[in-house]
Amino acid sequence: MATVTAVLEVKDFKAEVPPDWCPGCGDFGVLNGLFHACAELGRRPHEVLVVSGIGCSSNLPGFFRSYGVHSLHGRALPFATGAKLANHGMTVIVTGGDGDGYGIGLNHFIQAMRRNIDITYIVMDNETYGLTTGQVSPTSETGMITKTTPHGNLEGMLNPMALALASGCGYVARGFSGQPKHLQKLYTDAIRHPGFALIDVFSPCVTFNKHNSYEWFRKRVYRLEDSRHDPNDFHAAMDAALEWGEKIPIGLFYQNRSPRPSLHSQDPGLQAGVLVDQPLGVSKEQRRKLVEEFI
Amino acid sequence: MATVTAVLEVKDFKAEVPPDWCPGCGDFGVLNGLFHACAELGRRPHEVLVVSGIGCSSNLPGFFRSYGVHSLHGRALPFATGAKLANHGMTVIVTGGDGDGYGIGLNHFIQAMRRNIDITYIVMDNETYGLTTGQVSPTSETGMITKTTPHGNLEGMLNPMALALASGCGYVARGFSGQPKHLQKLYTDAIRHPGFALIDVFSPCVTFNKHNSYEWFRKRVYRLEDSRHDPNDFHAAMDAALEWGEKIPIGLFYQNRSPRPSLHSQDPGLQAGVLVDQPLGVSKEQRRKLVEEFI
Amino acid sequence: MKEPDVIVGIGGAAGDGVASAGNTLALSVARQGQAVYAYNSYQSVIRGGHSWLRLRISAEKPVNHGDQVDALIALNQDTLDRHLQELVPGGLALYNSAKMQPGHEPPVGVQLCPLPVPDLTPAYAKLPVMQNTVAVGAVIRLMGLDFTGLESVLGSTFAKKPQVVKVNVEAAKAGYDYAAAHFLPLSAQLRPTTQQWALVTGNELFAMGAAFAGCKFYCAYPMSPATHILEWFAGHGKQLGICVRQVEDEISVINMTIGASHMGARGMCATSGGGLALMTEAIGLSGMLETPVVVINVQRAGPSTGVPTKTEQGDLNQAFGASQGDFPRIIIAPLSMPDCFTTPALAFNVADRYQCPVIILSDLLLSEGNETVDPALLDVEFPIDRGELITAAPEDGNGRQAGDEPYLRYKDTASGISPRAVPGVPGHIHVAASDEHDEDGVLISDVYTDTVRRKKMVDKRTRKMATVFEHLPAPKLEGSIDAEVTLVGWGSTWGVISEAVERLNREGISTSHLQIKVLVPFHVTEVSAILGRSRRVIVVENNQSGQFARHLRAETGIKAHGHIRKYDGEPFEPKHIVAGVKKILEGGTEVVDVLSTEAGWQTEHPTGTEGDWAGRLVPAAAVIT
Amino acid sequence: MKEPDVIVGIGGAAGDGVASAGNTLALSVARQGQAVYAYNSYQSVIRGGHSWLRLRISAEKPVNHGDQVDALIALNQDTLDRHLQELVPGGLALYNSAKMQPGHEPPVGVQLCPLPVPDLTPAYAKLPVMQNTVAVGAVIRLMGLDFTGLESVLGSTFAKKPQVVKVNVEAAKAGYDYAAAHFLPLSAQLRPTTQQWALVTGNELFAMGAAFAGCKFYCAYPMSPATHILEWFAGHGKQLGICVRQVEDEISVINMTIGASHMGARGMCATSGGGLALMTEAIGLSGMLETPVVVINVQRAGPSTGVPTKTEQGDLNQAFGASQGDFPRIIIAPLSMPDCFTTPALAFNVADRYQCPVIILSDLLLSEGNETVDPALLDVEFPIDRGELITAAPEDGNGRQAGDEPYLRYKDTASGISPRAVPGVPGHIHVAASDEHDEDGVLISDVYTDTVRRKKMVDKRTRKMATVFEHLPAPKLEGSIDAEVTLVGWGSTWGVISEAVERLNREGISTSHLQIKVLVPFHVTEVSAILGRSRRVIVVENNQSGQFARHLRAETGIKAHGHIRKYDGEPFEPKHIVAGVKKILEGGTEVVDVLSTEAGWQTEHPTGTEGDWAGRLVPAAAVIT
Ligand SMILES: Cc1ncc(C[n+]2csc(CCOP(=O)(O)OP(=O)(O)O)c2C)c(N)n1
Ligand SMILES: Cc1ncc(C[n+]2csc(CCOP(=O)(O)OP(=O)(O)O)c2C)c(N)n1
Ligand code: SF4
Ligand code: SF4
Ligand SMILES: [Mg+2]
Ligand SMILES: [Mg+2]
Repeated sequence: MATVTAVLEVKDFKAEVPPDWCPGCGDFGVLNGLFHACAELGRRPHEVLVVSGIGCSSNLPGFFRSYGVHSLHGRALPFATGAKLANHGMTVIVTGGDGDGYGIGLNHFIQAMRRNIDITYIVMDNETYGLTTGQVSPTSETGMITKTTPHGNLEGMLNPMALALASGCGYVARGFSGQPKHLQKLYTDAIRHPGFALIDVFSPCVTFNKHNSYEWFRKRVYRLEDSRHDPNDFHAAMDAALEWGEKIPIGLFYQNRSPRPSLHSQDPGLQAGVLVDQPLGVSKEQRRKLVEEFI
Repeated sequence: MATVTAVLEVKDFKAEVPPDWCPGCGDFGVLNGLFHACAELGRRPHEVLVVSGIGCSSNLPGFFRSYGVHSLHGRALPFATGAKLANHGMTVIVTGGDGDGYGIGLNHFIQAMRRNIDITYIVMDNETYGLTTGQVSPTSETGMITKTTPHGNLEGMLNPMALALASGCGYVARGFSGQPKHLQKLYTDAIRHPGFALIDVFSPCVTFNKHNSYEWFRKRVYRLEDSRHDPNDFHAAMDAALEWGEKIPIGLFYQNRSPRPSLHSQDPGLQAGVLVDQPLGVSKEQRRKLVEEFI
Repeated sequence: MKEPDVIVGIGGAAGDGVASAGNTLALSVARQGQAVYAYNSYQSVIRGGHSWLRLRISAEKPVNHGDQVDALIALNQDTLDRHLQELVPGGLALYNSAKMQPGHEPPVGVQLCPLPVPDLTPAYAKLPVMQNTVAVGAVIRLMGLDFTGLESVLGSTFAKKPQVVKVNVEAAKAGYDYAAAHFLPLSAQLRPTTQQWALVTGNELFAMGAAFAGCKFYCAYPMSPATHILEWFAGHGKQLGICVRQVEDEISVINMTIGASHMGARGMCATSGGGLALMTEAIGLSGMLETPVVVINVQRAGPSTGVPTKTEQGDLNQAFGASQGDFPRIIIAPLSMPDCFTTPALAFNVADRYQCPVIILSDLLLSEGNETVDPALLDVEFPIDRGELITAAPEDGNGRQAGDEPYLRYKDTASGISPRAVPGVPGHIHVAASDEHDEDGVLISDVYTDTVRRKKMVDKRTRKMATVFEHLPAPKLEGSIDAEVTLVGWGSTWGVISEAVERLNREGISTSHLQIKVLVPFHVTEVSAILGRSRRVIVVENNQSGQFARHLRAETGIKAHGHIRKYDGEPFEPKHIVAGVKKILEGGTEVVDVLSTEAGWQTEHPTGTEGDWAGRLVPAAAVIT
Repeated sequence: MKEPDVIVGIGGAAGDGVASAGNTLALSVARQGQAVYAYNSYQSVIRGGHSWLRLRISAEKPVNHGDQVDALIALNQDTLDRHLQELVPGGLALYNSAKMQPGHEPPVGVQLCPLPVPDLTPAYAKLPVMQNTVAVGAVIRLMGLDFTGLESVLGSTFAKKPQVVKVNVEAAKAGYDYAAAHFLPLSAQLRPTTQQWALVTGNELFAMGAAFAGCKFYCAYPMSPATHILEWFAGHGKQLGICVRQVEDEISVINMTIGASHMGARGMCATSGGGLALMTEAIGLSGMLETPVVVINVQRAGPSTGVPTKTEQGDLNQAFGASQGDFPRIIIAPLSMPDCFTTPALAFNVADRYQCPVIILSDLLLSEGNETVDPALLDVEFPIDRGELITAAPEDGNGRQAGDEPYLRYKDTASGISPRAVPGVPGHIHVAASDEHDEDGVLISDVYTDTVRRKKMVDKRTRKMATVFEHLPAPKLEGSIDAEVTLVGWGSTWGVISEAVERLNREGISTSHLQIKVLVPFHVTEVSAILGRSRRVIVVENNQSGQFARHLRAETGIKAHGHIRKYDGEPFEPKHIVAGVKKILEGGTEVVDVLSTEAGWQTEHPTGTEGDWAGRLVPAAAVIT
C-alpha cells in the first residue's frame, strides 16, 4: 500500500461528470468523504481502482477520478478480488449498495472477508433498492412498507456488522453520510488496514425511502468513539453490532490488533511480486521440466 | 407440523436403493439418525419432502423413502423454500454438504435464516468437496493441504454457527455422525422447531479428508448438554460458536425461546391455508374488480 | 387507420410531470371512447434529462405510437426547442408562454399556441405543475373532445382532496376554454364513442393474466423493465391468495418458483436479460425434473447492463441457448399488449401439459408501454389445463391400492409424457433428480449409469413435444401470398409492422405480413409453406445481429432477402420500416440499420463525442429561459 | 492405420485398480516407443460398479480408442463375464485363475490365458493388487514387447520404496515369463521404436498450454470433467508464478478472472455446462467492458446435472447464446488432445487482440482421455500477441504528455478496436462500464442516453471482428471434394471420424472429412465452398438434437443429408460411424442415433427398468466367484 505519496487535493479526484443522484441523496456525502480521504492518503488517482456493482450507489466510480469499473449487479467484490490479485500495487476500493452487496452479492461479501483480500468495501446502505425505485432490501427493517411489501416486510433485517464479525473481518465500521468528516476518518483507517475492511454507511435515499430519513438517523446514531467502546474487543463489537433501536452505534466497531496476513501477501503464485509485472510464459528450462513430468 | 402422527418404523423410511457412499463415510450416520428421527416424529413418508443439492451428501434423498428432490448444486434451500410455501403442510428437510451450503449456496443459507422459513437444514460437513474428490471447502481449516491447496489453505475457516447466530436463526445445533443417538435428538427438536433450524454435522469423508477423521473429531468434540451451556443465551451461544481447537462443542448451541413466526404463517397470500389446496384462478367478482382498476 | 388520429407529444425533464400529464390525458380521452397507444422514452434519472412521451389517440385502436407529432405539449424550453421542428403541417405547439417561447420559427402550417398559464390559473404561483393541467385541457379541446372526460378523471385522481380537484378542474377548464377562444382546432378531430377502455401496460397484463390463469406463486428480484409485474403481484397477492416473494437474487427466484411448481402450485417469475442469464442453470433443472416453470424475460437494450430503460429484442439467442444439454423448452413472444394478457394462460397450460420450462419473451416497449384495451377482453375465464397431474390418490394410506403397479414418475410412455404426482400424495413417493435417472427416478448417473437407460430417458423427454403444436397456434400470413414483399417480424413489432404494411400497400408496394409468436418449437411446416412462396422476405427486428433471421434460417433454411434492424434503444416507428423496405427494394443494400436522429434523442453530454444527430434548429445557448 | 495396433481392455470395479494398471501399461509401452490412446469409461462411485478402460497401442499414433478388444485384462469375474464375448479372433483374455474363471466358452479363435497369480507371486496373499501387475507383465509379453519399459516404470513409480519396486518387478516378470511359456502371442506384434512419448490428458494440456502462453491467473470451482485443470494449476502455480484460486462459485470465478484480466494479467477459467450457465452473465460483461477472458467449458452429458462422468457435445447452444444482447465472441473446439495444448495460446491471442470473451469447448472424452504426444510438440514457445495493450505511459506523471489527445478507452477507431490501457498506467484514467458508455467510458445509459452514441458503440464493437479470420485458421477438407460422402464433425470427434473415413474409403465408399474447430465466428465462405460442392453431407455429433447441424444451417443455409448422433454417455467408436454412414446410404433414414449396447455398459440396477442391452452370455447367477 501507498508506496509513493503525493500532495493531492480533493479536485484531483473529482470526475468531469457530475453525479446524477437526486438532490439530497446520501451518496453525495459518501463520495465527498472519499474525495477527502483519498487526497489525505496521497495515492495518485491512477494508483487507485474503484469497482462497483449496479445501483444508484454503484454509479459512484463514474463521479470519482481514478481507474474505475462499473461491473455487474452484486459482482463488484469478485471482480475487485481478481483485480487486486493481479495488481496488488493498486489501492482497491469497492463501492455499492445494500442490495448489491447484502442481497445478490452476499455470498461474495462473506467469502471475501474469509479470504481477507486487501480491499476497502464501502456500502451505501439506504435500506432500499434505489435505482429500481424503492423495493425492499435485506437491510429494510422488519415491518417496513415498500413497493414490494405493501403489507410490511416479513423478513428479519440482515445485520452486516454481525456477519462481518462472524466472518473474521479485521476492520468493521459504520458511518453516516450526514457526518462526512467522521466518514473520512473511517475511510482512511480502512484503506490503511492491511486486509479486508468494511464500512457500512447509512446513506439515505431521499426519494424512495421515506422511513430511514436523515432525521431518523440523526435521532438515533451515536459514535462509538464517544462511548467507552474498545474496538479491539470482539465481544463488545458483537454487542454493538446487535444494538438497533432508539440508539444505533456508528464508528469503528472492531479492528483486529494483529490482523491475519492479507491474501495477496500469502498466495504462492505472487511471491515474485506484482503479477502483472512478471514476464509472461515459462522459461525454456521450466518448460522442459514440465514436459518431463509426463514421460 | 405433524398434524397426524402414525406409528412408524425406521424401515418405513428406508429406500430400496442402498447408499453408494464409501464404506465408513460419515453420511451413513447422518442418514441413520434421520431414519430414527422421522420414525419417532410419526410423519408419514409421503408427508415429508427431503431436498438436496449436489454432492456425496446430497445423494441422501435417494436413500430415504419420502418425497425427494435432488436439485442443483447450492440451490436446495431456494427450491425447498418455494416448496414449503406452496405446501406448508409438508415437513421439509434440506440435506447437503458444506460445499453445497456454505460455498456456492451460502447466500441462500443466510437469507433463508433471515426469512425464517420453516425448514430443517442438515449439513453434512466433511470439510471437503467429497464428490469432486477432495478439494478445499469453506470449512476446511486454514493451512489444510488439499488437492487444490497443495501449499495449505490460505483462507479463514467459515463459521456456520456464528453466521447462523448473526442471521437470526432460531435453532442452531451441531452434531457428529459418530454419535447418531445424539443426532437423532437434535433432528427431532429441529423438525419440531417452528422456523428455520440448522444442524451442522461433522460427517467425516474417509476417502478424501484424511485430516478431519473420526479420530480427530472424537478427540475434540464435547456435548454442550454436558456442560453448563444455556441454549437460550445468545452470547453463550456465540462463545460456543467461536470455540475451535482442542475442544469443539456439539449439541444445541442456541434455541430462541420465543421464536419469530415462520414465513408461511405470515405471508399475506397464504392466509387462506395451504397454497396448493386453494382453487386456481380468480372469481368472476374479483376479476371485474381488478379490471375496474384500469378504467 | 380509417379513423382520424392525433399524436400528442409531451416532453419535459424528469420531475416535470410528463408521465402524470400523459396519464391524465390518456384516461380522459379513454373515458370518451378514445383508444390510446403510448410510448414513453425516458432516462434512468430522477430529475433532469429529457422525457418524451407520445400518445396516439383515435376512435380506432392504434397499435403503435406512430411516427410524427401533431400536438406538442412542451413542459420546458428544452422540449420546445427539440420538438417544434418535428411538428407536421396542421400541427400545433402548446407551451406556457410565461416560461418559454420558441427559439425559432415553427415549420410551415404549424400553429403556435402560447398559454398564458399564470393568468389562467391563480394556483400557478404555488403549483407550477398547473401548467400541465392547463395544457392537457387545451389539447383536449383542440382534438375536438368535450371536457367531461378530463373533469371526471381529475375528480377520481384526487378523490380524497376536494380542494385539489377544484383547483385542477378550474385550471383544466381555463386551458380548454382559452384554446377554444384563441387557437384553431387540429385538422384531425376525434370522434367520441361509447366504447369503454381499460388503460394498461403489458406488465400489468402479464401479472393479471397470470393470476386469472391460476398463478399461485410469484417470485422475483427487481429488474427493469420487469419490476412492475412484481409490484402488481405484491399489491394483489393478499386479496387473491397468491404467495408473492421478493428474494435475494434471480437464481433463488427461479429455484423457488420451480420448487413451488413442483408441489403443484402454478409458479411464474420474471426478469430481464441479466437476470435470465442467472436463471439459465435452473431452466435446465426444470427440463430435467420435468417440473414446469414459466419465466417472463422482458428484454432491454444489451449487452450486459446495457441501457436499462431502452428497448431491444436481443435475448432470443440467450433464451434458446439457456442451459447445457438438450431438453424440450417452449419460447413464446407475445405480439401486443393484449397478447401479454393471454400468453401466461397459454404458457401455464403448455408448461403443465409438457412438463417443461416456458420462456415468454417480452420487451420494454410491450411491457412498459401503455395501451387501451377493451375491458370485455380482460374479463375472461381462461381454460386451465394441468395436463397429466396427480394431486390425490384413491386411498389415503401409506401406499397405493393393492395390486397397483408401482408409480413411476418418469414412466416411459408412448407420448413421452409421464403422469406427474406432486409431493404429498400418498402412494406416489419418488425422488425427482437433476442427475439422469431411470423411470422410477433412481439415479443412473452414478454407479447405475448405463447407455440404454440413458438413451431411453433422453428419448422420452424429446418425444414429449410431438403433440405440442396442437396447443400452439401457427402463425398466419396477413395479406396476399403473392405480395411483392413479405415482412416477417416477431413479438412486439407486430403493431408497427402492421401499420407499415398498410402504408406500403397504399403506396403501391404490395406487402404481406407474417408475425411469429411461437419461436420454439418452430412451426417449420407452416412458415416454410408461406415464406417458400414469398417473393421477397424482409425480416424486421429490434436488434443488431438479426437473431431471429438466424433462427428462421436454422429452422427452415430460409434466408431473408433483406433485413431492417434497429438497436439504438428506441423502438421502430412505421416510417422506419416503410423507408427500409424502399431502400432494400432500390437494391444494393441487404441490411438497413435504422437510426433515430431527431433532436429529441440527443443529450447534452458533458464529455461526450460527436455524432450525426439531426440537430436542433436553435443552439441551446440562444434559448430564452 | 498402417502399423499393427493392439487394443487392451482392462475392466474391474472401482477400487480394483483399473486406472493405475492402465497407467502402468501405458507408460511402459510408451517407453518402448509405442503411442497410446486411452479412454476410461467410469462411474461416479468410489467402490463397486464397473470401470472399463481401453488402451489402444501402436507404433503409429492412434487417434481414438478403437472399437474392439484384442486383449482383455479382467480384474474381477464381472469383467470376464461382460467382455469375453467381445474379443475378436486372435484375441485373448487374461485373468487370475485363482479368483475367476470364464462363465462361458470364449468366441472362436480367442485364447483363454488364466494366470495362476498366487503361484507366480508370493506377495499376492497380502497384496491382491499384484494380480494387476502380473497381468500387465503378461500382456506386454504377448504384444511382443520386451520387459525393460515396464521395469523402468515400476522403478520410477515406487522410486522411494525399493522393496515395493522389487516385489512389483518380480510379479511383473513372473507374468511376463509365464505368458511367454504358456500362451500364444497376439497375432498383432508391436514394433518397438525409439520415439519418446509424453502421456497426457487434454486437461493437463489445457493447463500447461495456457501456462506456456502466459496465463497468470487461473480461478475455478471444482466441476467434473474440468477439475483437473485446476489441480494442475494448483500444483504448479507456485513454481510458475501463477495466481491460482479456488473460490465460492462459478459466478465469482469468472468475475475474478475478468477482474485480473482487466488489470492486464492473462486470465483463464474452466468449468462444465452447469458452471458455464452461471458464468453467462459475466461473459456479457467481458463483451461490454471489452476485457478479454478465456473460458474453457468441458462438456459432459446433460441436461442439468446429467451424467457427470459421461461425455457429450451438448453445450454449443449454450455457448452461442451465453448472455443477453449482441456482442462479439469467439468459440473454439479443439479437435484432439494435442490441440488442447495449442488452443489456449490461440484463445489468449485473439481474446487480447479483439478484447472479447473466448469460449473453448472441450468435452469429457478430450479432457479426461489419455494420449501420448511427441514431447517435442510440447516444448514450444508460443508467440504472444497482446493486441493493442497499453501497459505503460511515456511519462510517469499524473497525466499524459502535454498536447496529447485525452485517452479514450472506447475510441471509435476504424478497426473497431480501441487501444486498451490497464489500470495503473498514468494518464489513461477511465471507468469501464457494463452500462452502455461513450468513447470515454462515461455512461450513456443514464441521463445521457442517446440513440446516435448508442448505435455508434454497438457498431464499434461489432466492427472489431472484421479482421478476426486473419487469426483463426479455416477448416480444410481432408479427402476428395468429389467423394460420395463428406463427414462433418466438430471438436473432439476428429479422431474417430478420421478413422471411419479411412475405413469407408477402404470399403469402397469414397468419403471425405471436414472437421470444424472454430465455431464462432464461422468460416462461412470456406465451409460453403466445400460443402456446397459435396455430394452428400453427413454431420456426426455427440448430442441428441444436432446442435452443430443447426448452427451450420443457420450460418450457411446448408442442410445436411444425414446425421449420426450419439447421446448415451459413451463416445463414438469408428464402427458406429461406418455403420451409420452405410445405413444412411441405404436410404430411408436421415438421422441415425447410435447406441452402445455391449454388455459392458449394462449395470445391475436394483429397481431399474429393462432395456435392449446386447446382454451377457452367462447370467450373473451362474458365475463362479
Ligand atoms: C442480475 C441483475 N438483477 C437485477 C438488476 C436490477 N438492479 C439494478 S440496481 C438494483 C438494486 C439496487 O439497490 P442497491 O444495491 O441497494 O443500490 P441503490 O440503488 O439503493 O444505491 C437492481 C435490483 C440488475 N442490474 N442485475
Ligand atoms: C454449478 C455447479 N458447480 C460445480 C458442480 C460440481 N460439484 C458437484 S458436488 C460438488 C461439491 C461437493 O461438496 P459438498 O457439497 O461439500 O458435498 P460432499 O460431496 O462433500 O458431501 C461440486 C463442486 C456442480 N454440480 N454444479
Ligand atoms: S433514488 Fe435514492 S439512492 Fe437513488 S439517487 Fe435518488 S435518493 Fe439517491
Ligand atoms: S468420497 Fe467422502 S463424502 Fe463421498 S461417499 Fe466417500 S467418504 Fe463419503
Ligand atoms: Mg440500496
Ligand atoms: Mg463436503
